[in-house]
Order: sequence, then structure tokens, then C-alpha cells
Amino acid sequence: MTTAAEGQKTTMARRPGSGKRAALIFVSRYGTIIGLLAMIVFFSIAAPTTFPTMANFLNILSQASLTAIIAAGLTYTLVVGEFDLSVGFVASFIGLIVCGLMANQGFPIPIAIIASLALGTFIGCINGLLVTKVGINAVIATLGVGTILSGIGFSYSAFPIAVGIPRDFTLISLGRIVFGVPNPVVIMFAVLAILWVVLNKTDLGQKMQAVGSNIEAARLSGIRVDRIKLFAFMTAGFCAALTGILLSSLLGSGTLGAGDGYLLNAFAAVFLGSATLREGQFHIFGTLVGVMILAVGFNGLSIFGAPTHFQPIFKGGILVFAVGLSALARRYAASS
Amino acid sequence: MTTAAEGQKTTMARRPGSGKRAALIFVSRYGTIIGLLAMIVFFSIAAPTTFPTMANFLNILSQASLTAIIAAGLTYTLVVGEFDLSVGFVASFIGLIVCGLMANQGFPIPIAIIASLALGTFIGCINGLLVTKVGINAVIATLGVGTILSGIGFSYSAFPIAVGIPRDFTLISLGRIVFGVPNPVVIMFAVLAILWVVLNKTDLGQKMQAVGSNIEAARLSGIRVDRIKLFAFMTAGFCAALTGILLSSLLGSGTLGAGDGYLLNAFAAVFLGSATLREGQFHIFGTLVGVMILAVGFNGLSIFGAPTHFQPIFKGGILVFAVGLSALARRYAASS
Amino acid sequence: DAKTLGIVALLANDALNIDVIGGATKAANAAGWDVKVIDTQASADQANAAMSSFAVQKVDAIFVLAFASSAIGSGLEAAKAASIPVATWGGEIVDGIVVTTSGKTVGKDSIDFLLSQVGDNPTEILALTFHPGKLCIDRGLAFDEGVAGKDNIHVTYHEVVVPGQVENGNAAAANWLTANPAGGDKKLAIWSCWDEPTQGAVAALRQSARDDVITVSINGSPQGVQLVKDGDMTATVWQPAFAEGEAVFQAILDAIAAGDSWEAKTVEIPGIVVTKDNVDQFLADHPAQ
Amino acid sequence: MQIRGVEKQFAGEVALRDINLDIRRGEVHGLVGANGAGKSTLIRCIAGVTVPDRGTITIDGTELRHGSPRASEAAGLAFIHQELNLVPHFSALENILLGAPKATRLLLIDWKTSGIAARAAAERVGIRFPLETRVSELSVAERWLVMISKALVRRANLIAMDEPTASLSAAESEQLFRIIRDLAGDGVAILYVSHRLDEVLDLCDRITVLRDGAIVDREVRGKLDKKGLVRAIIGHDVGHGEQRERRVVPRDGTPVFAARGVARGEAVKGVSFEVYPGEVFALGGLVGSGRTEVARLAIGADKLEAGHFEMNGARLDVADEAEAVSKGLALVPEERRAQGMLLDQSVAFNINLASLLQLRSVPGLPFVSAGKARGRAEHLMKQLAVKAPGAGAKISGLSGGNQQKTMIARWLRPGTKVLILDEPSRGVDVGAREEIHGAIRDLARNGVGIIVISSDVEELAILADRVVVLREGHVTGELVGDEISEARIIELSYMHGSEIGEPMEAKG
Ligand SMILES: Nc1ncnc2c1ncn2[C@@H]1O[C@H](COP(=O)(O)OP(=O)(O)OP(=O)(O)O)[C@@H](O)[C@H]1O
Ligand SMILES: Nc1ncnc2c1ncn2[C@@H]1O[C@H](COP(=O)(O)OP(=O)(O)OP(=O)(O)O)[C@@H](O)[C@H]1O
Ligand SMILES: [Mg+2]
Ligand SMILES: [Mg+2]
Repeated sequence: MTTAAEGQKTTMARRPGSGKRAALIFVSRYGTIIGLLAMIVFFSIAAPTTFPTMANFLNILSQASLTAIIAAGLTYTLVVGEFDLSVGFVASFIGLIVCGLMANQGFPIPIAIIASLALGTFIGCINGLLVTKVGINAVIATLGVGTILSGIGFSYSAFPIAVGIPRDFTLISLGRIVFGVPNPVVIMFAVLAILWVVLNKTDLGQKMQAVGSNIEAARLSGIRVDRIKLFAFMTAGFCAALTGILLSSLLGSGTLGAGDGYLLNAFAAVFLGSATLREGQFHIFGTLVGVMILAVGFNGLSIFGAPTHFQPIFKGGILVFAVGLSALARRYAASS
Repeated sequence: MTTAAEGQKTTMARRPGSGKRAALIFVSRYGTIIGLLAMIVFFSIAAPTTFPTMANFLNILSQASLTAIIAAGLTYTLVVGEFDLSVGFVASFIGLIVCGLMANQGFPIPIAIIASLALGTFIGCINGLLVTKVGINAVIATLGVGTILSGIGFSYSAFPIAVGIPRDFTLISLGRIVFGVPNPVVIMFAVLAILWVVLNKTDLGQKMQAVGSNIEAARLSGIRVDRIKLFAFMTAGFCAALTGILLSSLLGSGTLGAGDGYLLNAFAAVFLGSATLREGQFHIFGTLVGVMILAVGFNGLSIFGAPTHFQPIFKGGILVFAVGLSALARRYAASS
Repeated sequence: DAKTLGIVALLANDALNIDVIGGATKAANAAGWDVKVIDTQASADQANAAMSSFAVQKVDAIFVLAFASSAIGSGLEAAKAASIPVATWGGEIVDGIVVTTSGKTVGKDSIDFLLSQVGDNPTEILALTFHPGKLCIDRGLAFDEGVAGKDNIHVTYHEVVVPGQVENGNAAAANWLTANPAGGDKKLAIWSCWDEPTQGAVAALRQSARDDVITVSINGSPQGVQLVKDGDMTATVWQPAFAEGEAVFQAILDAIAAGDSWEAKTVEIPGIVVTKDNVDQFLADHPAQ
Repeated sequence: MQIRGVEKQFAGEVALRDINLDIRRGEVHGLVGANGAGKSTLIRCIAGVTVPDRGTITIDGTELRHGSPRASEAAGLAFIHQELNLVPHFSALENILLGAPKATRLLLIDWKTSGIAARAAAERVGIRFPLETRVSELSVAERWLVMISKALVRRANLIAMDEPTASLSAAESEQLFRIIRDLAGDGVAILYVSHRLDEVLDLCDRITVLRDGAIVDREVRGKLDKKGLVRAIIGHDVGHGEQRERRVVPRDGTPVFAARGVARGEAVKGVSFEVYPGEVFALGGLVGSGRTEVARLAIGADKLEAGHFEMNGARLDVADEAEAVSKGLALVPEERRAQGMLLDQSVAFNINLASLLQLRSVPGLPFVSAGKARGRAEHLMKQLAVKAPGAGAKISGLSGGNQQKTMIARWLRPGTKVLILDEPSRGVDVGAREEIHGAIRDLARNGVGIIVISSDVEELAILADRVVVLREGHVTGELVGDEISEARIIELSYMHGSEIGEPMEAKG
């Protein structure tokens, strides 16, 4: 992250100061963040007693946390130039399985969680093998695996698994172990921090970026391209599984298809994020910004009491607007 | 993107074929078609009285027709290297609007249809402008526009529009004007034929393929890249609108969200198709094969009376299997 | 200042949801309350998020539509922590919920009607189910209980895919019709958890020009009733959603008034099986439709 | 064509300043300058691909609209850009005609009629493969011939060529020169960019020299000699190493690298050679003679069908590129844009890509030290004189020569035992070429096995200690030390089938 950004900074600084251009570049890089802040300011003015409160910010973060985790995993697959359409299905499936393991197999909570995470990672591994070793297009491979999982989930348990789940399991997401911050928020920051460090500070991360940037060059540089991709898919599977587990803990039950909706939201968030700071590249921080934009919008509108049909219009509008702002500013900056 | 990938495909085609290699190449090109035929043979043996009948084939074609039309439009956007996530929402929206125009505004059928098709094309145009002129990533732009449309549709009419629709409107999809073939099937073949000819036989189609394959080369060759993309998006919008209209005609009413489900199916079909004949390229014939695989699989399983959870497993399996077969064969052919 | 009712909708654009919201809103407004609605697009995660948001805003009551009570664990916790009474529509009574309704009665009405139509004849039924939704689970359970132990009946289940339910119902029905061609010696029937897949099924009947299939569904949406009136659908069980919405809100008021002495209750308002015979009467009685 | 006062800046870098240039009908106008002097930028401005900040371009009195490739084309201009830009899955024919008006029947393309002009152009440049061949199946040089045909088919009255011969061998280049003279005779103006100064001096009626974005010299034919040209280009004299002292490395130990009868398909049919420590070894030959394919076989990118490679006397079996790299083999590919650079990344990132393990802050932990990474990059940039705003600048903004230096810098690391450079000075100016050659010799002197593949006979003659020449996948000869001359290399390149018979064994 640092190198590319620095590069632009240096060249930018050299240009004999044109204030307008600098402003445009600023907007192009921070357009999505500006959008996010603008929303927060707007809602804070519109609902001064309910929106800008600590409780509500924690609430927003809680709501964002599961989407952020799954979206961060998805980001990894996009960084290496692939795609994962199965993440929502994996979350649903693992959410069901983790409850089943506890309720039907009587696994203790930690064992059930570890087994579920391992299963999610394994599913990611299958995705990765189908893409790298068999050579199936990632869209097809992950859509296929996801569809299969939804079928298996249905045959595993068509009805919600709600009985026999230990109370402590629900406490995982309801608890507030660290400074009164809801656990999912803590988990989210931990996961995102690790993924950020791996992507930006380790050689593995640099290799991932190289693979996504020019796979042939990466290969000729001695990078084991297939393994790097496999790692990205496995991370996505792990994150999806974690989201599924947290979701079940949050709901207090395993429900068929409960996580399917994450797919589109995660995609929206990741692509929103790719318009942040660096143009068109996927990165963890951007994904977090994308997730927050969606969460703040959803929360603010509901507090605002906007008519329901306004919610999709607003959500779609903010997607187009925030990214459009960055994009337009970039165009004008380039041609000014 | 393309050049790097092509670089490694080296000396394959020019080398004199050994028998085994020729067979592998055959499988790699016709894997999906073989899968389709195998399914047809299998179901014909498994359900000899019900599956291989003229009535059922027409039934399969009818079911496939709407997906095929929307998927063909989607194919165009993929050919030019873009993406359209709004097609399902456009179909839903236009399906509602066309009914509204007849029921509420009292438009005669042809006027309502023409207006709706124009509206769909216009929405495609907006998508295209957002992508080309504003510079928004196609995933975000079309997801945003689609989401906005679902909100507008909701505020237009939350309830299905069923009263006041002329009986003749439903006849559009129920009729069998040509040789007893259901009209939607005829319309599908007509649309696909036109799109195929445009893509493969005209200068415009050449330009589309060039833009998708190497946009820089296209630009340097004096092709107006933006216009070509715009055309592709408008075609996708048109096809989505046509699907929405036919769907409403089939249902006899305009229902909110009725076409949303087309998105994933159309994507699956298009990517299945991209594994047909030409490696990794999108084309109309492949899309048709993809649609047919999904439709035949769904139909055969229902007739077979397979348990319901088996359907997604089968659908996912056939995606992975058919494409995997092609991909593996290609690998072995290249390395043998 | 005014009190607020927070409504968490399963699908704000679903006709039945709209009726419930309408009923609750009418009753709430009459009592001087404000109403806020959040659409969750059928996502349980969003439902919990919405409940938490309402809890943070300290609304005075929360009304959740069509989510299983087992699927709103954290939302309930948040509401409980903020001492906000929660009502559900089609959920079940658990700790923290003061009032609910049940989807089982209309389900039973539907299968009873269907069975009355086929009698003891050998019968093939296509059942269009949907398990992620609480309402459909309950209705499906009622259906299963109805056909249990009946040797003359064979059921083919199809799980409807959402979104795309109308089109999916259409395709499933078309295929099933091919497998069960006209002129067989069995009675044929299509049962569906709600009107939209049936709408697709009816289109499939039209496409293949069949009129030998009994179609029964639930909801009694304007669309469904219209199909019955046109003779395309055999029956739809009207669920009095508007009245349920009103009754639930009334119960919320009662619960608040009663305080700790309140006993959670299930509101039950019988539905109406709308058929060709009574559809005109039904429309006269329920002009809003 | 008149160019008046054209200026262009990229993010503060001046690429062109106050360019005034006239190009007349029927003249061949040479444009030379060091890497990054702005030649390509000027051509891209004319082509409408880059929008100049200031200035006008007029053609026959009408001003050209900036930033519109179509307007340029309509004005009768055609281009051969510096980078290969073809649609890989189209046939050569489709590529040649891409964007050109085509004959149609009932709106459908009439390929037969449209193809006539294309076939004529292809024949003119000496394309021998069928035009139905997909471009992805063509070798790099063959693709360049397609690019040239593409410019010819447009019947332009001015053709700008940005280093058209960089990937062509002597024969194809000769053919191209004949075409250029023909065209000029027909009144077509040619703007010709090249780093091969001999051909510029030979071909061009007038020569314009660019340095740092400005015109520093302008001469008509005969007024400049090579030395003067070089001085104008880089601002001072270079010891242009026509004849350096050639080292005949004693070949008594074990070779650092050797090929033993390697073969694959039609491209490589039993090639053997040995590379000894300290020598600059080169593979010569015509376009399509199989040199790139040998390199790909060595690096594990393609599978061997017969024979094997050896490193330091031991048999070397590599399954893929990663294993080859881990064993000390490295390839600087001929197509740096597609196979070498990460265009959206910084220069430092590109340089360090193959050395990430050495750059860890603490060995054993997976963290890359930002300081070490920048340090290594800056050190190597200085060593190879890479001209860039900084180690953090994006590589896509560098000129071709500097990009190529970056590609070489990637492999300047302790683990590299054998380095294969495929067309290392393609698109590189004389100054930079000299520097690259210096770096290559240094590497060889330090014991790294060097294999240079080049289509530039002059380069081979200057650089190599030993040359093995290939033709159609066979070794036709080996030249050592003073035997190496341009004439001998060309002779071996054209050696005929009958003489090839048995592949020659490497001389000891
Ligand atoms: N797209 C770009 N963005 C930023 N800088 C650029 C861009 N294109 C060119 N430059 C800069 O403009 C200057 C001129 O580059 P140009 O490619 O025109 O040189 P050239 O004379 O063609 O060099 P070469 O012989 O290496 O091809 C260089 O300093 C280069 O870094
Ligand atoms: N991608 C490819 N597909 C098919 N044939 C190829 C391909 N690349 C090269 N060939 C063929 O293989 C043979 C050797 O080509 P190669 O590229 O190795 O030669 P080269 O000597 O490096 O020449 P060049 O200057 O073209 O790189 C030629 O006959 C060429 O036509
Ligand atoms: Mg250049
Ligand atoms: Mg080569």
C-alpha cells in the first residue's frame, strides 16, 4: 500500500502548484471517505439525539462487523485477480453446520467452532483447486460450489436448528469482553488488522498483489502463482465461515440461507472500497470504508424513518454517487 | 490482461496433432455440449415416456427462452469486457412498468411494449454512461442502478398489477403463431440470431470483440471504445426489458421483483457458455448452450422426481463438471 | 412527545407484509404513535441489526414480521436490555416477546380444503415450500400434518428459490406437469406456501392449456384473489393480515399497560378460504382488496 | 504536417517542450533521442492518444483535433506504436483490418473483398504465415509484421513508426526499409523512430534529435555521422564500444549451464550449447528460429520433449518457473509489458519482486522490511542509472529503456546463477544500451551464466564472447571470440536446410 501511494505523492508534489488539481486529486482519492463523512454529518444533524451517540456508533460497527469480515476475505480473492461468489453460501452453510455440531453431535463450543472454521477453509481450498488446478473460471467454480452447498445445507437441515445450542454460544456475539465493545466488533478489527498486515507487510502479501497485477510476470519471477491463489481462496473460505459462525451466534440458531444476502453486500462494499485511495485496486482499508458506508446508510435511514422504498434508492444512489465522485474527479485531474 | 494470458498458451494449435491430443482438444471445446447431450441421453433413458417428448422439449425451450434472452444481452456486456448486475432488476422493473402502462395509463399493447423496451434501453444507456463517461466500475454502477430501480419499482407499485391488463397481452407468450412453437421460443431464436449475426458478422461486432479483448489496441485502431461499450449496455438493457415484458405476459401481471432471480442464472449460463468452443470467450452460441444445460438439468430432475435438495447439488455439480471437463482436457492437451 | 413503533419487515414489498404494516400503522396512528419501518430484504442479519438500531433509538415497541424467534436472538437481547417490548408476526413465544401470531391455522385451512377436493382418490401433489421463512415453515408443517398417513396421496416437494419465486414456481410446475400428463387416472393438485409461486404455477397451466389441476395457496393477496375470480386458481386462503397487524398493536398497548403482570399471548384470527363460489362475497366484504 | 509549440507534462514531468517540426510529403524523417526523450509521447500526441497541454498540429493546413485517434486517422495518419497492440484471439487478417473501413454486403462484413488490401500489405512486408492464424499463436516478431501491415493497409499519407525494427531481424528490417523507400517514393511521409542509429542514418532524409523533451538538433542526410548523432542524443561522447577486447573464456572447468539436445515440437529440434562462467554467451538467429522457445524450456515454462539442461555439471530438472527461479535460473522476457512488468505497481515493487525473502526484516518472520526494500531499489536504480522520479513512482510512467533496466535490476541478486536475457536492448537508446551491456558484462565477470538472445546482429557482435546461431530450431554454428562478426552471424542465420543436416556439437 505504501509504495504506490508514495509514488503518486512524490510526483504530485512536483507539479508546480495548481490548487484546483490538488483538490481534484484529493477528491478522487478520498471521494468515498468524503461520502461516508458527509452521511455521518447529515444524519447527525438530522437526528441529533439518536444518531451521533456512542451506543449507536457501536451498534453500527456491530452491524458492519460480519459484512466486513466476509468482505475482507472476498477482497483477498479479488487482489489475486479472482472472484468468489460462494462466500454468502459458505456463511449460510457453516452457520447451519456449527449449530448442528453442537445441537446434534454434542460438540463443545470451541471444538464445533474450530471444526467449522476448518470446514470453511477446506471449502475455500476446493474453490481454489478448481480454479488453479482444474482451470475452471472462478465465477463458475465458486457459483457451482456455492449452489452445491446450498443443496447440502437443505438436506442437512431444512428447519432452523435452534434447540440444544448452548447459551454460551450466543454470548460470543452478545458479549462485550473488551471495554464494553461488542465482541463481533473486536473480532472484526482483529481479523481486518491481520489481513491488512499480511497483505501489505509480508512477502506473501506482496506476492498476492503481484499475482493480481500481472500473473505472467509473477510466474516468471518465481512466484508459485497457484499456491498464492489457493491461499486467497482459503482465506475467503475462512472469513466466510467465521461470519457464518458469528451470524448463528447472533441469531441464536442455525437457519437455512441466513447468510446468502452477504454476497451482494460484500461485493458492493469491496468495489466501493476499490475506489478509495488507490484507483481500482482492492485493499482491506477500502473494503472497511465500503462496509461502513453501507452500514451507516442503513442505520441512518432507519433512524430517520425514511419510507422503506427509499432505502434501496438511497443505497444504490450512494454507491453510484460516492464512486462517481472519485471517478469524475480523477478524470478532471488527469485532463486539467 | 489478455496478452499475458495468451502468452503462455504457446505452441498448441500449430503442432501436428496426435490422436489422443486431438481427442483432448475435442473434449476441451465440446465439453459443455457433451455434458448437455449426456444429460439428455441420461434423462431419456431414465424417463423414457415423459422426458424425450416433443411437448417436453418445447416446455424446456419455453422455460429457457426468457433466461436465454437476458443472458444474451449480458453476454454482450461481457464481450466488451464489462459486467451488468442490473439485468435482473431491469427485467423486474420493466415487467411492472409495462403492466402499469396498460393498466393505469391505458396504453395500447404495442405502445406499452415499445415504451417499455425504450425505457429498458435507456436504463442500459445510463449504465453505459456511468461506466464510460463517469468512469465508475461496472460492478458498482450496475449494482447501484439495479438497487435504485428496485426502490423505484416499489414506490411505483408495491402490489402486483393484475387488473386492467388486456387479455391479448398474455397471449403474446401463450400463443403459438409459428408451427405450434410457443412464441417466446420463436422470439428467443430471433433475438439470439440477430445478436449472433451482429456480433460475428458485422463491423460493430468485430469492434465489440476487439474492445473486450484488448481495449488499448481497439482505441489505437480508432475505435470509439466508449460508444461500443454503450451499445453493449443498451443491448443488455433492451434484452432485460424484453425478458421482463415476456415474463409479465406469461404471468398475466406485473409483480415486484419477479425477474430478480434471472441474474444468477444468466451469469451461470453465460460463463458456462464461455467454456464452449472458444476458450474463455463469451459468445452467443455458448450462452445458449449454457442456458440449455441449466434448463435441461432442472427439467430432467423434476421429471425424475429427485428430492428437492438434489436440484441445487445437481445444478452446481453440472456447472463444475461440464466446465471442469473442458478445462482439464485443455490442460492435458497443452502439456501432452 | 409521541411514542414510536419500530417495524422490522421481512420483505417490505410483499403484499402480506404491507397489510400487516398497514394494520399496525393504522392502529398505532390512532393511538398517537409514530411508525418507522425497516426493510430487511429477508435477511436475518439485517433484522437483528434493525432491532438493535431501534433499541439504540429507544423506540417504545418493536414489531418483527415473519422471522422465527430463534433467528432474532441478539435483537431480542438488545430490546430486552433497553426494556422494549417485542411483538412478532408469525414467530413464536419466547422470552422477551409479548405477543405473536401463528401461520399454522391458515396452513391447516389450506390443506383441509385441498383434501376435501380430492377425497380418497389417488392424488399427486406438487408442494412448493420455502424453508428460510418462518411463515412458510409453519404453513408447511401444517401441510405435512395434513397429508401424513394418507396412502392415496403422493407429494413431490419443490423448494422455491427466492428471489425469482414466481418464475421458479412457473418452471417447477411446468416440469411437474410434464411428468404428470393430462388424462391420467390420478387427481392432480399444486399446493404452495404463498401466492407468488402459485402465480407462476398458474401461468404454467395456462402455457400448457391444462385445467385438470387443483391449485391451492395461502395469503389471499389481491393477485391471488384475482386469479381465483378469473377461475385460474382453485383457492387461496386469505390471511387477515391487516386485522392481525391491528390486533398485535392493540396487544402491545395492553402489554405495556399491564406491565409485569402481562402474559404473552398468541393472536389468532381465522382466515377465509376464498374460492370461485365465495369470491364475489369476499370482495364485497373486503372492498380494500 | 506542421507541429507548432507542442508541450506536454506528465504529473509535473516535462515530456515535451515547445516542439516545432515540419514533415513533408515523400520524406523519411528520423526522430532519435535517448530513452525518455519524448519520442513516443510526440507520436502519441499526433495519434490523438495523448492530449498535449499546448500547441497545434496541422495537416495540409487544417488543424488536427487533439485527443481523437479517429480524427488523426481521418486526416490520413497511420501509426506503428512502440508497444504491441493486437487483439490476441483475432486472426492476423482481422487485426490488420481492425478499425479500418471494410467492404460489406447487407451490413455484413465481406471478408473476401476486404481482405484483398490486407493480403497485399501482408505480402509486401513479407508475411509468410497464413493470415487466418490467430495472433496469439504468432511469435513476437511475427506480431510486429502484423502491426506494420496494419499501418500500411490504411493508405495513409503519413506513417509514424515507433521503433518498428526493435524486434525484427536483419532480413525483416531490410524488407521494411525497402517498403519505406517505396512509400516515400509514392509521396507518403514517414516519421521514423529508432535507436538503431545506423539504420536511421541510412534511411532518413532528415533527422531530428530530441533530448529531455526538446529538439536539440536537426540535420539533413549526410550532415550527421554516427558519432555526431550520439553526441546530440546524449549530450556528450561515449566510448561507443565498437570493438572492445573480447574475452575467450577458457572452457576447461564445468559449464555453468548447458543444453543437451533439447527439443520441443517444431520450434526446437535438438539444441545443445554450453555456457561457461565469466563469458557472455548469446543465441543468434532469425525471427522464429526458436531462441525464445529455448529460453522458455530452460525456465520450465514449457515442457521438454527431449534432451535436458545442466547447471554446474548436474542435470537440471525443473517442473515450473518457480522451481527454476529457486535453483538460480532467471529470464528477462522479450515482451516486458505483458510478461515482465507490474504496470500498476511502483518501480521498487517491480525491482524487489524476486528478492522478497532477502528483504525480510527478521529472517524467519514473513515481514518485508520497507527500509531494506527501498534501499535495495534505490541502490540498483543508481547502479543501472534508472531515470525515474523515485523508487515509489509507478513503472508505467517510465520510458521503455528505464523499464527494461528495472527488469534487469530485478535479477541482480545473490541467488541468480544463470540469467537469460531475451532481447535485452529492445527499445533501448544507445546510452542505456551501453549501460545495460556493462551490467551484463559485470554479471558475467562475477560468475553468473549469461545467455543473451538478440535479433540485433550488431549487438551480438559488440557484446558476446560466444554466439550460437539457430535456424528453424537447429544449431547452425558457433562463433567464438574474434570469429564473431555481423557477417558471420548473418551467414549462419541463413544457412540452408541441406547444411543443417546434423546439429553441430558445441566446440570445446
Ligand atoms: N503515461 C505517462 N505517465 C507519466 N509519465 C509518462 C507517461 N508517458 C511518458 N511519460 C514520461 O514522459 C517522458 C517521455 O517518454 P517517452 O515514452 O515519450 O520517451 P521515448 O523517447 O519514447 O523513450 P524510449 O526510447 O524509451 O521509448 C518520460 O520521462 C516518461 O517517463
Ligand atoms: N505462441 C506461439 N504459438 C505458436 N507457435 C509459436 C509461438 N511462438 C513461437 N512459435 C513458433 O515457434 C518457433 C520458434 O519461435 P521463437 O519465438 O522461439 O523464436 P525466436 O527465435 O525467439 O524468435 P522471435 O524473435 O520471434 O522471438 C517459430 O516457428 C514460431 O513461429
Ligand atoms: Mg518510446
Ligand atoms: Mg524471441
